[in-house]
Amino acid sequence: MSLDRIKPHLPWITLLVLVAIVGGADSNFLKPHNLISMVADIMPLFIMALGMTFAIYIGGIDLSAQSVANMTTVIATVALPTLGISAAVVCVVAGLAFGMVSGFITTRLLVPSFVSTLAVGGVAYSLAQYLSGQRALYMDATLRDGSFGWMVGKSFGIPHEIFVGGVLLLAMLFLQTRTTFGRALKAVGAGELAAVASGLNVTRIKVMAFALSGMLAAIAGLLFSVKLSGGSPTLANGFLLPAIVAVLVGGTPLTGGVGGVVNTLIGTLIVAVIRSSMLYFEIDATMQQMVFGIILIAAIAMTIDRSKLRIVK
Amino acid sequence: MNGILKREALVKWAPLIVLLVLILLFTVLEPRFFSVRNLARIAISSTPALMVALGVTFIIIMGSIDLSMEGTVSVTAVVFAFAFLALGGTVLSWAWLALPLAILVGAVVGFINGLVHVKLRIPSFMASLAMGFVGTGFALLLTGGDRIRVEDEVFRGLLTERWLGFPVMVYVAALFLLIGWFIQAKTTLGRNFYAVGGGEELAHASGLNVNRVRILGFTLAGMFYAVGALMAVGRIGIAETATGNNFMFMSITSVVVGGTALWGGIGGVWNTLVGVLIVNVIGNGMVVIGLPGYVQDAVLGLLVIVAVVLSTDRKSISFVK
Amino acid sequence: MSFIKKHIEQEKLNRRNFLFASAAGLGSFAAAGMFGPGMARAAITDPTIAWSYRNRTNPYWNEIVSGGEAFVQSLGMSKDALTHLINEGSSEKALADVKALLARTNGQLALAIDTNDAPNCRPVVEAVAEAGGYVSTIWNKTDDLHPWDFGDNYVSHMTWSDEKPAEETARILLEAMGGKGGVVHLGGIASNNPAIERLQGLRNALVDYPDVELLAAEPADWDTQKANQVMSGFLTRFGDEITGVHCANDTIAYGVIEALRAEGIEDMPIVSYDGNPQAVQLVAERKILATVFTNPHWGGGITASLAYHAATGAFKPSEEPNEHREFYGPTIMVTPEDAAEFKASYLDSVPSYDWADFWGPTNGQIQYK
Amino acid sequence: MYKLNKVDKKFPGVHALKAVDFTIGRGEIVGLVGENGAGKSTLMKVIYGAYQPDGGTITIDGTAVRFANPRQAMAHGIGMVFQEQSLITNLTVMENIFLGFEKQFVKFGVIDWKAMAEAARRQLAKVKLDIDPATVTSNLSFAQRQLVELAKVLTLEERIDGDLVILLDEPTSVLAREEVELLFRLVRELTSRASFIFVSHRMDEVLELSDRIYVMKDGAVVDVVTHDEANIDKIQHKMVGRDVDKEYYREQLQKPYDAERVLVGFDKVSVPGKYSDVSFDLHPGEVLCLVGTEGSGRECILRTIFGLEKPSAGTVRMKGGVQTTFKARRAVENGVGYVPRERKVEGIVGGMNVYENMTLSQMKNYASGGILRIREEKELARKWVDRLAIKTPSVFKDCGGLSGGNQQKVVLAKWRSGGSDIILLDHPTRGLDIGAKEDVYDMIREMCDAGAGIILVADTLEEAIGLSHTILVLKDGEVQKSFRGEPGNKPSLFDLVHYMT
Repeated sequence: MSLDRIKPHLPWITLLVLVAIVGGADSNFLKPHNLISMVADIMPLFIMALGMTFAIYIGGIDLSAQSVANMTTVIATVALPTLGISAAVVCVVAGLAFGMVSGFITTRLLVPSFVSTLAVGGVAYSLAQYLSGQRALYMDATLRDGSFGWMVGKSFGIPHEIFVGGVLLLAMLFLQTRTTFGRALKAVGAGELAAVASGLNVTRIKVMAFALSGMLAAIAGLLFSVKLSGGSPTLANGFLLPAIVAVLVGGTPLTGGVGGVVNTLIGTLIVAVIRSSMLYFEIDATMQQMVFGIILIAAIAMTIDRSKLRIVK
Repeated sequence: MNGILKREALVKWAPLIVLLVLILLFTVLEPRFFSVRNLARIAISSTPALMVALGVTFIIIMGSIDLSMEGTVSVTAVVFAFAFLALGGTVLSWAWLALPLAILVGAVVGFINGLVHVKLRIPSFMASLAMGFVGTGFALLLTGGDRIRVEDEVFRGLLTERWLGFPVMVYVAALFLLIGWFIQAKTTLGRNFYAVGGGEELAHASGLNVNRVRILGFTLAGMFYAVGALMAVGRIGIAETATGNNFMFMSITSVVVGGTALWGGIGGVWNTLVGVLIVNVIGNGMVVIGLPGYVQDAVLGLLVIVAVVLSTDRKSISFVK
Repeated sequence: MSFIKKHIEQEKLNRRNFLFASAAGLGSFAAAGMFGPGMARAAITDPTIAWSYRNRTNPYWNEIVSGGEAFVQSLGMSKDALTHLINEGSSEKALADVKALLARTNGQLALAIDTNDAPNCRPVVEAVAEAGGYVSTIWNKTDDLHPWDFGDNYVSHMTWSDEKPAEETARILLEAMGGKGGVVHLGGIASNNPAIERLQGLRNALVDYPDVELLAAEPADWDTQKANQVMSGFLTRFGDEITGVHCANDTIAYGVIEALRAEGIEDMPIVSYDGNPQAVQLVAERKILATVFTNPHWGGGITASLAYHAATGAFKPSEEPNEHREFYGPTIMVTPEDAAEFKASYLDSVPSYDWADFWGPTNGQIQYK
Repeated sequence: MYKLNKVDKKFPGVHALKAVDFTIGRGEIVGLVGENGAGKSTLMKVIYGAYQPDGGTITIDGTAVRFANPRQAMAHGIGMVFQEQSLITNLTVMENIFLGFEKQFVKFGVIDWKAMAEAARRQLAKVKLDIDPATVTSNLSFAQRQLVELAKVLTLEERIDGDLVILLDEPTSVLAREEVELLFRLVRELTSRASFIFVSHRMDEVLELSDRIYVMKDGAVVDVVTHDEANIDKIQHKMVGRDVDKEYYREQLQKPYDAERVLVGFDKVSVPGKYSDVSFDLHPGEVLCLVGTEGSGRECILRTIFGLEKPSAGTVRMKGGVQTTFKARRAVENGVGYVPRERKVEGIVGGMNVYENMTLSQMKNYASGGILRIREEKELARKWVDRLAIKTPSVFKDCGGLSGGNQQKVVLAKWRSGGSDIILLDHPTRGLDIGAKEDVYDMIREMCDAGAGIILVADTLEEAIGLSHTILVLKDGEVQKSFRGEPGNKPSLFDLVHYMT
């Protein structure tokens, strides 16, 4: 009984335990400056994971997120000189559109999201290569600071990325818990048939979930592009698997309907801490990936609430 | 009833029709596409992918998923190469033992993968994803990042020796395809995969040891990944940590394109053969007709969607995730 | 003149330069000492030395790492003292790892890095500078970013001008083809700078060979298996029209050779780039006609050395001329004639370099177009 | 021969079985009845080895046994025929029959399909089913599947020496009357080879078939009656612990409907392959019952009204307006509420709490600009929890954890609170115990009084007759006959069955 009560809290307990372990090994890790900087750096990944949460929450997955982010780094960089801050709008709209296409293909054409998003990601990647002329581009520093400086500055010692991520988290949390859309999303994730039988437009809700995922992937790409002051069709490579891992470790399983955006925040931070721990424990370079995998298994074994999984597939 | 039969037949053959249409399309655009030499090229690039895809087919039939193939392929390739060189470096010496050893290693990795999934009760997506990291990491640990060359002429005969215009590896792959079909159609284990995929709880209630079937499934998949690894090494002559790269998305895409359903219970090895060929025909065809590199990802994506749409039995599914 | 002779000539020249350099370095050290510690955190007595690179699966990076380790050993430390940051092709991870390391070391860091993607260079450099560490970069950097804009902390940037050497290998290839026929190019990851330059080198050479047609250029992502598949496609598309192959690096060439081997084609002229041991062996066997050695071992060592010596205050980067802060690395062409000689002197026994000779083998200041 | 002595089973917080004694003799058919939660299913799971008892003993012919899993129970001749659809539909009939016991047909690792087909044919002959054993199960009718289930359990005959005990869990729930009779005939014949434990909510069937009947309440056996002394009222009294209303179907509350207004009008509506030329009118206050076998088109008509199925011909009117777009959302806006048969997967969303479920169909009434007014939702939920006496600790309770009857009440509350006045009830009392059924019947009458029209697909014919004003009998997608059903002038069972088959 008491274990049941602990279960929902396991993700953040895991996070605290990990922080304590790394902090215990090297107190430098616990310096506020370091923790803040770590959180700020993980924000683009977090924002992508935030979007991924919605796709996974309805029992799907969005493998196009990384390519969409790649594409928006290019769009942001290419569009900045002519459009200024409106480049952001173009990025967000593009992400939204790609997400909607994924959603449409998944729901209407009945292609599993694993394949449909991978395919749509291919289109985004091609577009990124075409727009960039297949090379890495950089932003003019003054133009960047003029339009997007607010994204990457610092106030009260806190990098603005954290505010960007925080605002998005709050917005998505609000969306998830307080709006009809969030409620519908939960219904679709936990009981799709019942949602249909309640007259919900399940197709539209799913398309919107994928659209949100695409939009947040685009914002992740935009933020990363601004942070790095440039764009390239491969800039966001390496985001996809950590983003998925972050969602899963946070306790949103692929079966849908369980977990949510706060879990994803915790999951992302767990990923960040595990990654840093490699440095703090001076894990040999050739061993890091294996150790990461093993810790990951342990973390997932800890954090998933199996009582919500009917059968484990 | 007749109508239903027709529809079922159409859906059943749809992937093959898609494949034929694609071949026709590329042949019209570039007649050289349809030459024995090019078909052999497609076959060569398909063989490692086919072996990996066969392995994951069994897992997908069970309604699970396996994302560990990249790690498993790398580990088995590297272990094989080390053992092969240590034992003499040519198939004609004791080094041939490295071949069964590689398959054994694949089985062990798959077995561990299955154990983690079943015993720790972690959904296969997550368990195998993490095990994939462990596998790649282990391969890296073994090689320290070096590539190991396997130069043995006899082993490389897989690629260089040709019968009827096709290299030996294609025939070896065909043999393993038949083994896969045999397991699927003629053995209890193979049928049990379908039972688990069709209704796990029901299968359990019928007295089936579902956990055992699952673990065996992952073990079997690991063995096929190992064969895929051997093919990959045979094709390039190099074993390295990166040998497993790109197998994950491609093999699962191939399986789905072939008409095996991700929710389990439907499909099989022939579907996977067709799926792998579709993906490789598209890949080869795009280069052959001279499509610029930067649009190839988009075209591949669009064609894959078309292929899946055409080969999905839309009446039989209530919803797709 | 064989390249070895050329190289020895160059080394002599360099030794002379080095004397100047070390004199200047000592001078600045003394000067810094005079102004006291308040002026800048010029001297870190025992910085953590780190290399951040893409992965361990590519022989190029393994050579880089071996150089870094050799440098660390030259300081009398075990080679484990070198901290490895592997970004796995993720710019995000590269940056996050650097920041984590800066936090752990309190900025007492001498970092050598390839930032994976050019735009990632700026935030890395800014982070290191802010924390008071020292960084030297190679390969990826956007054109608007310069070491001299960061005082001492951004020590140096080294890249390799690939256009010229790639043009030279292309000429060897085109000559071998008899100045006619068709050539295909298999490139690196499309947006990578070296990939672009190496293709440009081929194009430059082709101007002088009007009878050779560039049949196609496709990215093969520096990847053996991808190259293998792309080459298979080319063989179908062009068949016997292909009389030569220009590869953007050695790992691509391996895939190409195997694709040709599968077809029973053993005598196709091929050139590549990077000068990996295996490729050099193939050059000796005339399976590859030329590759370009960029001496990653030296590059890996010297980049770490630059960062380290700047950190310890052995020299003051801001007092060095621009050509000592942004420069081209060495390139050595390896052809069948000198492959054996090259292999003996560079690969079979790795030369022990003078890691304080920062700029000796370099090739002048980076020029922007 | 098979005996449970003082078997006890406890779960955290629940004492599921309290010192249960249970015996079954050779060739006997034992009925097992009780309300939901009385412990029937726990008892069955103990019998076939899915649960292990905490106390007491199980003996077979006097020897104590203990089953770690269903497979061990099977080895002792205990088999289970599951409630509906427990065959794996993508496998062939023979594979299903021998699932888990393929070994006998395996030679050198190869399955001998011919031998298996032969053996399967022998099993199918036992249940008098003449189908190709290589048929894929999804192509069978529900009745056929039920027989295959039975054939599957009967394989125990060959496998073990001793006697068989076969549990039948609600085997009739998806069967039409004549199929039920066929099944019963078969079971009686098979008593020469096996004993049966028969579990059903359909009291009349239990009485008809069983030699003895165990009545359970609150985890204990409260009575054992023989076939001859059995009497529905008495058993129900024992089960519920009180007298059951004589007027079970609340016929005295049935009032004439308002024939002036039409809520739903079907005029020669057809959905290809499902039903054709169906016409009827549904009026406020009317209960219109669709009667027919599985596949007669009943469900599809409900789906059409709810907008999930688009007819190819005919006109559908709702409250006077001709419907052109068929979307569930549109139907809900028109006041249609759908109470589906698969309550657990279609009715409620497990994992969502009571108020979330209640407002699921009408969120826009509790939201401004897409933002939910959660406080009002909770108020609504509390009101309806009181009104329908839903047993739940709070409105925050996960609906997946409520009992079947309470889940059904939540579903009904969802539609009623949203003002729906065209209520589609698909087997609304399936799997509910008597008390909960009575609540549902009360609610149906109450909704009629409030002016709602109800289209009902009933669980039993008795229920259909008892509740409805109008009965449409369907067969193969066509309306065979329409009956009026004023209280005191209801059609008989025979009348309906006559047109159904």
